[in-house]
Amino acid sequence: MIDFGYGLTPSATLRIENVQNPLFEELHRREPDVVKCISCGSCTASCSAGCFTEMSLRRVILSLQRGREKEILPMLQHCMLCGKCQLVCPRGINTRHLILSIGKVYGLADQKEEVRP
Amino acid sequence: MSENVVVIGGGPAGIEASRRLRDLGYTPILIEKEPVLGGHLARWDRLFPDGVEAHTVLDPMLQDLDGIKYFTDTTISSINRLKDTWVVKLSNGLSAQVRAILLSTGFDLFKAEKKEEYGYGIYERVITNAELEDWFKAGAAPQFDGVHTIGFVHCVGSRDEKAGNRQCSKVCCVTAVKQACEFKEKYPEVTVYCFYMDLRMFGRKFEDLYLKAQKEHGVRFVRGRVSEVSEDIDGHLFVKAEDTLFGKPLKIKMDMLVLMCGMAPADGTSELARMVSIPVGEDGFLVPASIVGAPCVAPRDGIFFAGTSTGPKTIPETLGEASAAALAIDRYLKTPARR
Amino acid sequence: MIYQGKQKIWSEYQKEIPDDHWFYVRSCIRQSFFPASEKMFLEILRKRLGKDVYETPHHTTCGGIAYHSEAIPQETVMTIIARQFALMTEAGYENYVCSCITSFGLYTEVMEDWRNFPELEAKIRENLWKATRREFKIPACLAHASDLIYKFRNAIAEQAKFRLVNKATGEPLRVVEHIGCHYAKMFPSKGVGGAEYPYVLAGMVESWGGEVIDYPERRHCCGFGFRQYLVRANRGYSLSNTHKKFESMEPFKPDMIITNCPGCPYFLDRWQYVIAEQTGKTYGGNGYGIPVFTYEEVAGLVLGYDPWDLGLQTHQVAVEPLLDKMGVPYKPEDKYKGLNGKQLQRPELPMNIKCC
Amino acid sequence: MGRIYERLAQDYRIKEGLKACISCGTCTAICPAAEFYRYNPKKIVTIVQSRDDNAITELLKSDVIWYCGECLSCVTRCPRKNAPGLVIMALRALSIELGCFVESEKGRQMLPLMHALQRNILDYGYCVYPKTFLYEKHPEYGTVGQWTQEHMEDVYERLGAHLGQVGPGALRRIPQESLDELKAIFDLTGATRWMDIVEEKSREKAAEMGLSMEEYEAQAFNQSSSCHLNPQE
Amino acid sequence: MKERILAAYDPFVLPFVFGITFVIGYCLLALFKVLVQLSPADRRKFALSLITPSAILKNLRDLFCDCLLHVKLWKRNKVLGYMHSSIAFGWFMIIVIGHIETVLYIPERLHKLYYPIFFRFFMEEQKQTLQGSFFFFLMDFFLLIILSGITLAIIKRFRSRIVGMRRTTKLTLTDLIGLYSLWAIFPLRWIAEGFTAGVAGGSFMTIPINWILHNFMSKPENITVAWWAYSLALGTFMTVLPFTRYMHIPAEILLIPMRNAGLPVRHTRKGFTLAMLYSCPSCGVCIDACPMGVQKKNVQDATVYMVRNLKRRNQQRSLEIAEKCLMCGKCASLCQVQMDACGIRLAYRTAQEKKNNRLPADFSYLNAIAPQQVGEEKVLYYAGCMSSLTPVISRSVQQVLQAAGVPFELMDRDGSICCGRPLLLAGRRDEAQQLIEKNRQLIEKSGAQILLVSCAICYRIFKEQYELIGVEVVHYTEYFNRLIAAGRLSLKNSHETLVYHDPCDLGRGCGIYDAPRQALAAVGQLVPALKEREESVCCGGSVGSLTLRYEDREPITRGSIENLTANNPEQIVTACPLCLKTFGRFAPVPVRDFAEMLVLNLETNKNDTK
Repeated sequence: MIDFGYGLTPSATLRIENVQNPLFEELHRREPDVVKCISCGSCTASCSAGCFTEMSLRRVILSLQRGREKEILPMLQHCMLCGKCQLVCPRGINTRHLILSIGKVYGLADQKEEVRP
Repeated sequence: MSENVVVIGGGPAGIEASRRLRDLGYTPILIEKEPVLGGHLARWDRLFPDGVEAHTVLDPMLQDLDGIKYFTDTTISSINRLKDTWVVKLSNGLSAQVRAILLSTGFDLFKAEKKEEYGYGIYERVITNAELEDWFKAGAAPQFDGVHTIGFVHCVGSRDEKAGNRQCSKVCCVTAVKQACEFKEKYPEVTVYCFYMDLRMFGRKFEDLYLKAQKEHGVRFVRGRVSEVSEDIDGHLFVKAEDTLFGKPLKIKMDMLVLMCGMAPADGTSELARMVSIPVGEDGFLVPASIVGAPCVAPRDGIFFAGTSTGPKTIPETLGEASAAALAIDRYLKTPARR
Repeated sequence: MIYQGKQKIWSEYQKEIPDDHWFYVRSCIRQSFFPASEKMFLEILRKRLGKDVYETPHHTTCGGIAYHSEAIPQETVMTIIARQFALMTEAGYENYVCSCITSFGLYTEVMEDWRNFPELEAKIRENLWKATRREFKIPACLAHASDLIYKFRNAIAEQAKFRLVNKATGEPLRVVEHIGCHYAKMFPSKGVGGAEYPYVLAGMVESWGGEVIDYPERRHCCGFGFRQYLVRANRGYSLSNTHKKFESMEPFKPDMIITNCPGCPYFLDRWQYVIAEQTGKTYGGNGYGIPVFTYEEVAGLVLGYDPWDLGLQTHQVAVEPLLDKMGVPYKPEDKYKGLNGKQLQRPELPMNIKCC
Repeated sequence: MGRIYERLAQDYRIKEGLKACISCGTCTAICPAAEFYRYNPKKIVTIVQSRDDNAITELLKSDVIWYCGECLSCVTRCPRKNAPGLVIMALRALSIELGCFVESEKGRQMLPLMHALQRNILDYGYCVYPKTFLYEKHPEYGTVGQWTQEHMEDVYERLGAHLGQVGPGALRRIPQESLDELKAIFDLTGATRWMDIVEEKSREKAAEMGLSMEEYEAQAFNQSSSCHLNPQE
Repeated sequence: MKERILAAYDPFVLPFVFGITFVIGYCLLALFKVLVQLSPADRRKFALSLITPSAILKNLRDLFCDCLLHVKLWKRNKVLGYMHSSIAFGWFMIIVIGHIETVLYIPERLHKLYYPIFFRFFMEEQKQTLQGSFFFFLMDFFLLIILSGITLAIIKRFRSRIVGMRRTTKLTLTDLIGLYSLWAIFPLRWIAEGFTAGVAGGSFMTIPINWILHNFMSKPENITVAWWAYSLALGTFMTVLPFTRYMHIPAEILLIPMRNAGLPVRHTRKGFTLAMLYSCPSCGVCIDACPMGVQKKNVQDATVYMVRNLKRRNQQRSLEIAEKCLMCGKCASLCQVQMDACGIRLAYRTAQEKKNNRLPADFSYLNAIAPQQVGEEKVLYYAGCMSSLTPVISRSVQQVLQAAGVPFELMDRDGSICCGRPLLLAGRRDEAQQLIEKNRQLIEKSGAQILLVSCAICYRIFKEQYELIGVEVVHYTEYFNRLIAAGRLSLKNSHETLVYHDPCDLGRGCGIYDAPRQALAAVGQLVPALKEREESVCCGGSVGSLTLRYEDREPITRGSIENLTANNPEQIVTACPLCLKTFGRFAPVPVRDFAEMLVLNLETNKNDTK
């Protein structure tokens, strides 16, 4: 086998038409308002954690819709649940509960019991 | 005998203005190049934002044409200035000498085939918003089997310098959302995408329609202009856009794609403008004396505008402007001692 | 697919191409990898069609590859191009035909820039004068070599010995056409058929009896990407783009690929080999892969030239299955012969892709 | 408006390629690099359009400006007649002028590229030349390529090329006075200066990285870290 | 007749004996369960309190005031208070007097459980007992008191508004059985004693009955029927008691000392919580107290129903109720048994969080934030994250500090680390702890001695959880009031009418009611709200509720504003960024922050006034 020194690289293109997204469907069942998001970014702009990190709830919601949770969930772990996003959301989404629900739907079962620091 | 006024263009603006002029005591001469009156409204099935049937708006207007002389299938051969009057020669051989002409020439739907990359006229499953209205009106199911995913492409021929239409056509966003909702109402199982750049939901109840599309119908909105459409071996479409909010390219296989063709200046408008020596804007629409203060008045004596001949408008705006234009004509004709 | 729709677009993008008297410049890549194609171009125009095509030994690269790899500044590339134009002017020609698509795109762009910014043109004229004491006129017509073959496609068809037809079934061959990105994507009006549905190769294929197939990733770049290929570390990009195209065209079962770009035939050919070596996958259904040709090679085959004189032996993907399909006779024993019939040692056989 | 942006705006490719972007994403949608790199041309145009010198300087030092393949497919689709590809080219040129390119892995590839391409042009009059296109550096040249290289004279002669010969024809030897003209153009129009910048900055960077120039060049040519690529699905 | 006196037994006592045995047995078991479920530390704490003299005294006082006299209810509504204390205290007295009589006259019968209860049945009026006519009178007197209470209870059942309650609890079947048997006990006792009054003697209540129905009553078989009925009513009531709201009668006896011992709620339904659940009298005061009650659908989420669902182990509903609550604490502050409604809900949320799948928090990014060096001469001001949405607060606070010449430093100029209370309220105790640790570190290392806080939410958690060493946490209402008192702020009185809204976390949470009012009195004329201080109505914006939707918060806010504007104030003043933001949306008059109000009335040029 020849060592070419390179190979096929993964594609970034989102393919969403036939992709089953049962996790998001479950989230939608729990949080019907999640589809009301208009990606205005108010949440991101006011985010307490966003002041120190890349945290953006808008992006989290979109990424979950696109089935790209892996890349985005670490971001959500920065959330301090302060609730400012809820105050600024023009669509009145209960963002705090949404964040908690995302944890319930996407969280890992083995992380149920939190490890004390 | 009452004074004649020539109204060119028998769409909602022309009909409404003619009725108002008649009410004010004039005899409108309404010229329409198509075989029937009503313009694009006659073709449409339902209207945003509340889904009222288009004919319920148009029919009462068409049933109230007494006192209006109208000619369908008729075009303008020439218009000439004679002292303070205009001599209008029609293609049917008739001519009229009037002091005031109303140009309500409307718009043409943007010719979707000009956006070559969308493949309208090449890929069978790419249709236009107007064709979708035809289907809705006929009550017919989509002509293709197995439509599971359908996309609406906003801004086709709008906000597009390359397509020669830089302006926003104003009504396509809400039309797309309206059609998406209607489609979901008829076929709830179909996944519907809307590809938009901005959702310009400027009117009353428009935002409600958007919310309804999101919440009740689960229409999926993707912020990104469609870049390219291609056809698979089985005739299905691949739509490429960037999911700009996500920041990654997106490729979706579609069973049908609806192009939201915007409003382009009507064919022949510039020719009419030349006949009466009024300017045409860079965008091809007619230019009023003041776009804010006098939107129905041309910068030339005796020429008036109503409706989309001066730029994209909604139906209520058009009807409102038609009434305003009739009043402006009335005032013009009643003001003595013009130069 | 509604064919009439495409015809309508084609009719809107027709290009004025003068009949005769051309100043010809070569391509860095094509002369290195497909020298026989350039030879065939001159052969067809000069010998078959009796046209005047002039080539001077003094002409050079346009610098496009270096420019697009940022190895030389824009001003340098413009001055080199000015020098090329000066050679044309000095030779008394005003129709400029280039063998390379990158050159074609670059010439078009440079001429456009000069038109938009006359001060830039003045500066380049000054540069050229300072460096070489030459002066130039801007060509009256700029064409790519494929434009000329397109223009004379029917004349070629008239002299054809073979057609792009499956000899056994009489069915037209299914041909994928691949247009170089810089041909019309920047300036759709400069290409025959425009940017979205270019007709330059499709016209040749139709004239010569084949059937053009349109697959979803037709418009996608082959992935050359200049530095993305030239630097080994980046070649995954180049490979992946070609892979994407082949995956997309595979269901259409193409018999062959025709290209008008210097790099594309090389990449579409060699990346099939690499994909096969790395993943075991071959396209075309017979284990050989889908043969890739330049338009001159296809013209040469149609006109009945010996495949080995056309350089088809330097393709990694074997062309013999297609030659058999077309009914083109060839001598397998001549394939790897050198000068004067000298038999050279045969190349090694690759692992996963079949060769003859 | 900052000084870096002003300097960038002098570039004719910015004048041609950046009118006013509306972030519609048609460019990214079909961009080959956006698919196979962590790359989004729209974002780059947005940064340039912001005229923020700090952000632009970041760009000049980053890997992202080196991902584009310059296929210019983006130009076709832009509804505002912009050309993101040209904007990238202007950024790259400025990155070289300012010596920022050595700060990124992809930027450091300038050294092998510059060597290969400038030398080819000045020695042979062409960007690519069979004698410098070696199978060892191009294993995808394939078994046929290897064969071609081994039998270069025979193969090219049979295919009608005039490898290294006088007079017109493929791969001919370009007359020396023509090569001299190219050299004069290089000296006058900045290509030689670019070579000097790239060599000097690369030497500095190599020293900083504790590499010899040869090691540095080989590393730039061969090595690619995974941070450029998208995550595997 | 003689026989019954001699035998001192009749079968009719059996229902009562069964009932009393059952209820005592059940209560002992429950007591055992509660004690076992306590954590060892809590158990020790509790035991210790039971032998501490001061605690004993307090326990006795509380038991007497709360269980028998229902002092709190008296304060709330006299009719309601009378109704409860008449029944409780009256009954208690009847039992006590019954026992006194037994002790006095027939001490040898005291061991019979039923004897003091059915004393009149087993007693013949004799000389000796005639001396007890005083007791006869007392017995009838308390019976009268009880009967008046029962009458009120019956009226209340159908017209609750006369006792000041809009809504009452929907009773369960067992509750109804308990209720009707309770109602029946005393009229039956009256009749039963009336029957025997001829023999056993009686007073002003029982003698007339005996008199009126003389003929009918003289028949011995009728006598037994009446006493059977009385015993049955008693027996029924006692038997169903553990399963009804009347369990609160015995449970409170345990709850009061436990509460006085300072035990915390640690579990959703075990130990101290269980004692609390048993103690809920289902009176329904919490229903009207709940700000969510403005919407009828929320009535079922009141604390009384949470208790009921917890008792029934209805997980689904318990969770819904626990998550919906605004945690304003109003129901708890009005509760007769001081049910820690928020504590139980929080315990529920915490327990639930541990059961859920979850994304563990990652606050490692906070490590990069270094403490500011402030020094002890400066006040460290923490605006809190919510204040970035209400910049008027931090700006005003700084203006006031400047006006008073107080040197200060802003702790969170470059972004706030949340105080942790929202996380805590979401049941994420450990994650909240991480934020608490970080903030504590930043505060303590700053060197400041005073931490000034303008957010009521932050203030509460700083007070309750932070345990800051060497740093005084002070809310700006307190601090500015001090500055005013010390004459460091010169303010003018605008004489505008103001209403002050007590933020839940500041008022009920930290007991600060007077400082803001005193300060505001200096700048305007305070008018009362309909309900204020402990009974102030939550603004509806609370981060306490996890599930309440935006649409459902609006009516709460409007309700709260209605409460505030009852006396037509010209401005509403509050001292919490969340209240400010929430009221701002719907209030018909300007809503001002406390500090803003001071700034608006700062005497800008002192020379003018002199």
